[in-house]
Amino acid sequence: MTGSLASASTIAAPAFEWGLLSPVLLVFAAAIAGVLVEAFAPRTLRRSLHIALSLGGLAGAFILAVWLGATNSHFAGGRPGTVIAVGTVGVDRPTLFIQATILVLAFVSVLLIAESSHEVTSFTPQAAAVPGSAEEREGLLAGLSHTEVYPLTLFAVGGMLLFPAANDLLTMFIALEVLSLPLYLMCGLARRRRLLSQEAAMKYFLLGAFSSAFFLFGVAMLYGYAGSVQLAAIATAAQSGTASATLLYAGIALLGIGLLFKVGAVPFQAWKPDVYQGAPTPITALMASCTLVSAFGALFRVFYVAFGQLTWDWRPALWVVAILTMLVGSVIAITQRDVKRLLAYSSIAQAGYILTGLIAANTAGLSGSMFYLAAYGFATVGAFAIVTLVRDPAGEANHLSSWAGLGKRSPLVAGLFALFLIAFAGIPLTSGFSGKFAVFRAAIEGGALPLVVVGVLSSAILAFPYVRVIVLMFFSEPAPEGPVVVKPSAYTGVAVALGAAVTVVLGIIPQPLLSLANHAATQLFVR
Amino acid sequence: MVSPAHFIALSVILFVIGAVGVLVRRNAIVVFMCVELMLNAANLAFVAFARMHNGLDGQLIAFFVMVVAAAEVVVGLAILTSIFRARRSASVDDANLMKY
Amino acid sequence: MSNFPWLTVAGAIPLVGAVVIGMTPGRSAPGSPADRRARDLLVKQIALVTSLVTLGIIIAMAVQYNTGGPRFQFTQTYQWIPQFGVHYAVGVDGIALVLILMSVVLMPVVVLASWNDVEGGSNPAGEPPARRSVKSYFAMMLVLETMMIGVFAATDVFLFYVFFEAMLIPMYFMIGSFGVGQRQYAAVKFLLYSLLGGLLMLVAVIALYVYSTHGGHQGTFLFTQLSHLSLSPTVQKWLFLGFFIAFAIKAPLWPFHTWLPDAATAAQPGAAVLLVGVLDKVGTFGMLRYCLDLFPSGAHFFTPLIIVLSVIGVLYGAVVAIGQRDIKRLIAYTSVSHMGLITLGIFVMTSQGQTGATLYMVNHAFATGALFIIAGFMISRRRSTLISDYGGVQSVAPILAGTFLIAGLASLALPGLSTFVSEFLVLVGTFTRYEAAAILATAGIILAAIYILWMYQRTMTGPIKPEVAKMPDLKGRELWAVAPLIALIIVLGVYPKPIIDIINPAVTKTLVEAHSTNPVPPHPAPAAATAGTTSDVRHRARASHVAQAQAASKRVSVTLRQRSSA
Amino acid sequence: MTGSVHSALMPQAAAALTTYHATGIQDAAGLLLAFPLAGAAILLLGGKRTNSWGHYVGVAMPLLAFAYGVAAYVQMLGYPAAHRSRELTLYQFIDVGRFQVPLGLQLDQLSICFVLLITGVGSLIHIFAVGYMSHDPERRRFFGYMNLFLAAMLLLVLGNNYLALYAGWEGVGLASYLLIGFWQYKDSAAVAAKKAFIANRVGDVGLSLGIMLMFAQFGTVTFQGVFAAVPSASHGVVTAIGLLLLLGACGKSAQVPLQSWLLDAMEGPTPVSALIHAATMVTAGVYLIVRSAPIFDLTPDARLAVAIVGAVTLLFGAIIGCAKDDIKKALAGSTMSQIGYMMLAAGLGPAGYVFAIAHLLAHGFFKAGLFLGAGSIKHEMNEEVDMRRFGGLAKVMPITWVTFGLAYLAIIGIPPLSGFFTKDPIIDAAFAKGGTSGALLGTAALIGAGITGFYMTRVMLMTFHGERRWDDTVHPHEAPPVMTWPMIVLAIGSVFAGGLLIVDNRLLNFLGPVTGVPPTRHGLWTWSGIVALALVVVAFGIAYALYGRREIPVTAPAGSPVTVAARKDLYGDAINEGLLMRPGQWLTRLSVFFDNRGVDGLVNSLAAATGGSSGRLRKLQSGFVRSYALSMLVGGVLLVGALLLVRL
Repeated sequence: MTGSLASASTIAAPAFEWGLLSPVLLVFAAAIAGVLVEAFAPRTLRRSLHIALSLGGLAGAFILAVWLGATNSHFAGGRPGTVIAVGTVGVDRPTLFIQATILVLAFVSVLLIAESSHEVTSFTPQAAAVPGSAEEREGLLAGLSHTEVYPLTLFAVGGMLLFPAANDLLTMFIALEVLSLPLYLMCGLARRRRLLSQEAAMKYFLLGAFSSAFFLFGVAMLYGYAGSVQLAAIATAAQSGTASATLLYAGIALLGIGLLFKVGAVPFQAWKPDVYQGAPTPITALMASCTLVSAFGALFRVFYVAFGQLTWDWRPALWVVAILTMLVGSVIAITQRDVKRLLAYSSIAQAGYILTGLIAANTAGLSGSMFYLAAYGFATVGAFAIVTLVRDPAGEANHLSSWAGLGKRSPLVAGLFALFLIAFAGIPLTSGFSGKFAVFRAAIEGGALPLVVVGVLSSAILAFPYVRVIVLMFFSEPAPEGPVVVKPSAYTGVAVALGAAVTVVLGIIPQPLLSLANHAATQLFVR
Repeated sequence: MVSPAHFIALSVILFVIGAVGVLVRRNAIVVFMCVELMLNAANLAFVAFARMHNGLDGQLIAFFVMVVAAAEVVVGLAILTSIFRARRSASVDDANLMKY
Repeated sequence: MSNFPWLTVAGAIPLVGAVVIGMTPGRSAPGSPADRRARDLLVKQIALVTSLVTLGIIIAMAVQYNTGGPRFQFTQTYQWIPQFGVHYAVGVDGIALVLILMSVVLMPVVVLASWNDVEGGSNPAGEPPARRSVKSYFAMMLVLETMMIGVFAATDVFLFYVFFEAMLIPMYFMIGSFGVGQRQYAAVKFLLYSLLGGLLMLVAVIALYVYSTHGGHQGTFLFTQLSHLSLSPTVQKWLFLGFFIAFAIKAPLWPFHTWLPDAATAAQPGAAVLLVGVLDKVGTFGMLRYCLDLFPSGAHFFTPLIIVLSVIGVLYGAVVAIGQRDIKRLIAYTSVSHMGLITLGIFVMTSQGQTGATLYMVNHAFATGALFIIAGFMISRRRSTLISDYGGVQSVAPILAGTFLIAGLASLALPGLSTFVSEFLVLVGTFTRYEAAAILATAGIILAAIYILWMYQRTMTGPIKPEVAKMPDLKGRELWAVAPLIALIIVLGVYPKPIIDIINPAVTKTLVEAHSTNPVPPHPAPAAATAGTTSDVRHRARASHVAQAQAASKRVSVTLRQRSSA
Repeated sequence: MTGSVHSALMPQAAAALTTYHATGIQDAAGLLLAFPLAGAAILLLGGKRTNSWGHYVGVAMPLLAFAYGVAAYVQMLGYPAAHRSRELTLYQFIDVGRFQVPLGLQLDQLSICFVLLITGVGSLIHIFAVGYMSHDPERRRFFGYMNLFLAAMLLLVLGNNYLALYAGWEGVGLASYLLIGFWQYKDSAAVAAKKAFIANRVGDVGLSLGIMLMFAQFGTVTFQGVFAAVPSASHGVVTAIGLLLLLGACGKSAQVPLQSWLLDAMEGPTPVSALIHAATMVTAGVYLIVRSAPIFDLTPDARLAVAIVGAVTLLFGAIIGCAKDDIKKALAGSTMSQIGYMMLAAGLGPAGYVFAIAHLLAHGFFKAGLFLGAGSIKHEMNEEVDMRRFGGLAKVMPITWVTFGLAYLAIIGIPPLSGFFTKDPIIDAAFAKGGTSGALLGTAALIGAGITGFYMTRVMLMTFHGERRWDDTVHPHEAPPVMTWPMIVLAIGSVFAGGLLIVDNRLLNFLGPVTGVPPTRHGLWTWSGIVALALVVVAFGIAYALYGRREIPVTAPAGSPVTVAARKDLYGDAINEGLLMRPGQWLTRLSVFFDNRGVDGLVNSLAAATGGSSGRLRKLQSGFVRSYALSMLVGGVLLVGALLLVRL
């Protein structure tokens, strides 16, 4: 380029509102810094630096998000926010709420990842080592650990923050990949049962890639329909209804596949149990909380902003999906014997409940779902945190039969796990009830009463596996060679305590968070 | 005369071939290649639509997709390699320890 | 009326007691077995004192209740979740007041009766229950008391629902952890069954809220506001069903009853008393308070069905009770029968029926509670729940047998005992509107005599079985547990008026809200003759009545059938 | 049938019924309940502490009540006939809407008769029981129950409304249950007690339904209100009320078809049999019918039913009485039969009410006397009750022989003893009813009188006359004075009561304001009375031929089919067992099975089905990534198809 060209026609640098994107950017920056740490910091310092960087980055991003929401002029006086970065990113109230939720949940998940107790840590020392090889044993003996997890997590979280904020489908696709690729890798990093872990990584990767192909093809169709990948443009085109409807509806469906895959709705749920089971438990917690929040955020944005005028067209199909999701998730959960698979199926059913909030297609649906996601996220991180603590010589004792009599061995841990299960079951005075109440209320307001009836039936079915676990823990005699509950370091302890505290507080005084969610959702998303 | 519809049809055909390939092939690498084929079918559609709408967006997107696909390949091959080293098999059907 | 927050304070005290119990040193704390026993004793004493204090406060509150006053008294309303229009709103009408009284009276009795249950005192085989934490058992009992007070006192539908569901959890653990026999199965069945009903109710609760927002109103869960909601008949039917199924399961109404015998058999006697005495009443209370008041036309639509189910329940429960071999199961089935009568009384929509039903809730708790407790004492001596393992107990333990007989006679509604008044009121209230139902339900009193007296005959009378020959009689703590119930059974049987006077105005208001009126007798007696003896001299000429009779017989006779179809 | 026809035929009903407030002594009528109730409370709650002196309390309370009853009676006599009905309300019992029930007492001519009978005869029997139960360690409890019975019985006859009556009604049932099963360590006693209660409950259903029907129709259950309103009710309703009350009466008074419990009730101590199952409680059915006269006056159909029940029962009981070797059971059969007479009389309407009550009162004396005599014998014979092991007791127990004999003469109706005066008007009134029904009822009553002569003579002869058939282990001699004196008093009553009540129409004039006045009778001797007396004489001859002149075998001979049937209570129990008990047991078993397999089975199989579908659905999660991809693709195609279809 030459100066003459520059002087001839001034190209206005695209306005880029760094401030509004600061939470996302901070997380990415922390991630890149993490890569540098991995490359240059001495091994002894690496772990501490990573933890400080990750927790600091997430906490900083959270503070930024809160600060943005509280002070930024785009939100002042009840304004909804704005579209930034040349129309690619929408920073609005729901987005900030979702981002803040993701950041908090990611923070708690990182606490699990950072668990320092040698007994409890979940990650393989060397992912490249063949399971069972001498190389692997050496790594174990040397006390190595895979500190790459931290930057990978930060990249994934960055993707998750961007995913629901993306205002055009290309950004959304990229965010999807940014959040997915690190997760694929991290799934394969389990310290114990590495074959399972690798299998989980492969399944997640292949199916994830498969689903993103659908997503992308859907984007192509919508681009063909609207001539743009901006959500608002698609909405405008759909309103005018001039172009080929086939492209539009095929696009909606294909895009839907990609998004529903991420939330684990039936029939796109198959990856969830296997991946949840095989992945290292802290990563499972991250996926079950943050990814779910992020994916629902994106789902809401796409369906409310781009297809908001077409509610009556996509609703019937989503009704079927929601009903299937609620029923299949809860019914299959009944016969699960592995605690992580059980939580996976439970997560499928919970996704179904949140889908009813989506189908409600109103502000209450959005705010209720956001509340639900936050409440569920904390409970689920807490539950997975406890899963990491119940161990036998082979690692985590995930088979439920070995949980028998846990209530006698360790009443506190069993009691907390029971609390999380009761919250999942939606018993009043726990966050699960408040959340369920919020989404079902929205669904009924939105005219989806039958869906809610199916929802409560599914809840009743789903209560059975939870209750069975409680029965096992409290009413059964402990197995003689049963697992022990290891004493965790402060990291996991804090995570469990946070999960439990939020579960109880949101059950008894949900109003502050509800107000916040409601405040965030009043104007839906910006276009 | 080749209309955009022809391109779209081709891209759909390619997409379906890719999807079917994912279902019928056992080798993990080939399965992954089929996914890449699906992505490229989408690319074709993007470019065709870009022509149709007389815009550059679609072509631009195709480049993005290529980059993403490349990144995916990196991650994917890493995973597949580690599995292959552990199992001495690249068949996706061999990895079914977790079920039900 | 003072502004003292009676209900909140009374409800909070057991919770505080539970927390205090939680802070006492537990089983794992160091110490000899004697220390441990001393600690357990302390826990029991705290529980007893707490329940007595609660009782005292509720009584102090009850004496200030103004029967002629506003419908809800001792009210408090604070916003809780403004987003959903949820309030912490409490208050009692006459119905709720007597049910709270009943609950808090039962609690010290149950604490006393359960004194040694955690150590295995009442277990059939003699082995202690799976879990032996005295602390958690009594703490859960107190938590349950808080919820019992809350569920009756709530005047916000959401708050009611919260207590309604949350009650399940302590009871679930009391059955599952401390029960006997098939405790796991029973506990799970109890929980899932109740949860299913509760969740259906949740749908209706939410829908009710949504309807309260129609027309641009701020949505609310306040009962007093919801009862003025005008809902279309179709909506009422559906919402009614949502509430009703939950209550029918809780009550339990035939055919939703099968969880009850399992749960009551598996629970320790004290827990069974709370289960059958109080938790079941939440169901019937809900029907009376919420189903009728909020959805009058829905209630009217389903009334015939419910009447049929209730009558089936009355007879069926009794017949199945006759066939039981296990004492606790038998008592549980008698409750199915009695709860049928209570639902019958509620849905006949007469003031006699509903007052009787409410009174029955109270009386049934005392009578069946006494039966369970005394049966528990007996079981703790012989270590068996089978009727056939007993015989001749009256000869060796006359007080035990005598109190059991009184409780049994109360169960078969003998006049002079409290249940009679309520049962007769229910039946007479039923008869004025549904003769056939009343006739069938009345036939149930024969079955009641059979199951009670046959059980009494097989266990208490006849030659003394060797295994019971050394059975000690009731004494000390056991007598103190039983005596209040027996006294209440007799006192309320002889002089029920004070409690009726509390209930009746509330029922009258409920009837008005439910758009029902009492049927008018076709041939009312002259006012002077019905007023009893308090008025002055009455005169009647027999001959003139003979003439009237001739006239009456010439009129078209109005048959029973015609009236019942009218 | 229409009411008009029959009301025209009705004898002159009572002119007026006026109720005044009780004043003076009568204002304390609550004492009538309070005395025995206090006795019961002291004895039952006091426990073993009262063992040594409890029986004094137990006797004192009925005596106090009797004294009060006499005082109230005297006060009543001071009023003119039309002013004798007095009421007082103790307190308001129930007050729910229109359902206003006071715990009110009514002292009128009818109830005072019963009060005097219950407390008078009751006191005597209590005194007798002091001796009779002296060896029983549980004597205190016995007196407690007896006092409880008195309280309930007095409430029954004093209540001024049907609900109070019902409370007493069930209360006496309870006392009867407790006392029949007093020796509960005997299985037979416990079973008999339960049976009595349940059979009574069947009747109670009738009574309670009757009360409900009254309330539904008239909005009140007080006697005053109901009687004031009943003329305006339809014939069907009145008949229904009448029949329901009759069902209640059948249960309490052991009338066919609810008779079977009374014979088993003899398991109770003999004073119980005398007081409850002869003199007082079992006559409550008669009281109920007579008390409800204003209802029955309006319903000839129900009245006829009452009369038929009475006639059938009087024959039924008499036949059973002929075949029993157990002295108490023979007397129990006789009780059934005599109450049958009363029911028959009550069923005749105003023509018979008074005679029913007269027979009831006289029966209270002579049947109580007979039972106490039987108790005295049983007491001396080591609890032996088989008459085939008696014989020749007249010599060793002369006082018992005399008192028993006087009561015997009274019951078979030998003039001028009570039975003659009170039974004959019933037979006469039955014939006077006219028509086929009158003839049939009268004939039944006549035959019954004859059979009475037979079985009572049989009892008399087998017990007191002939050879002694008891073995050397027993040494019967006369009972102590505490037992003989009550028997003597009752014997005097047996002799004179009938004459006192009937001659000069004393009872008739006294009760007339309550029950209505029957057509005037002329003279004591009627043709039916003469026929009856002749029949009794013939029956005596036959009995003497069979039991007086021949040796009585200690083991009963096989006997004719009729005898066998009579011994088995005319198959009453067998019918109950075949018709009710076995189907009932079958139904019970079926219901239990249905509950476990049907209702609960449905619940469990629903759960199992959910679990099963879970087991099948999870198989879809095959673990093969390609099948997951397939499900995604299929789902995707369906989703695309669905959305496109929506558009089409």
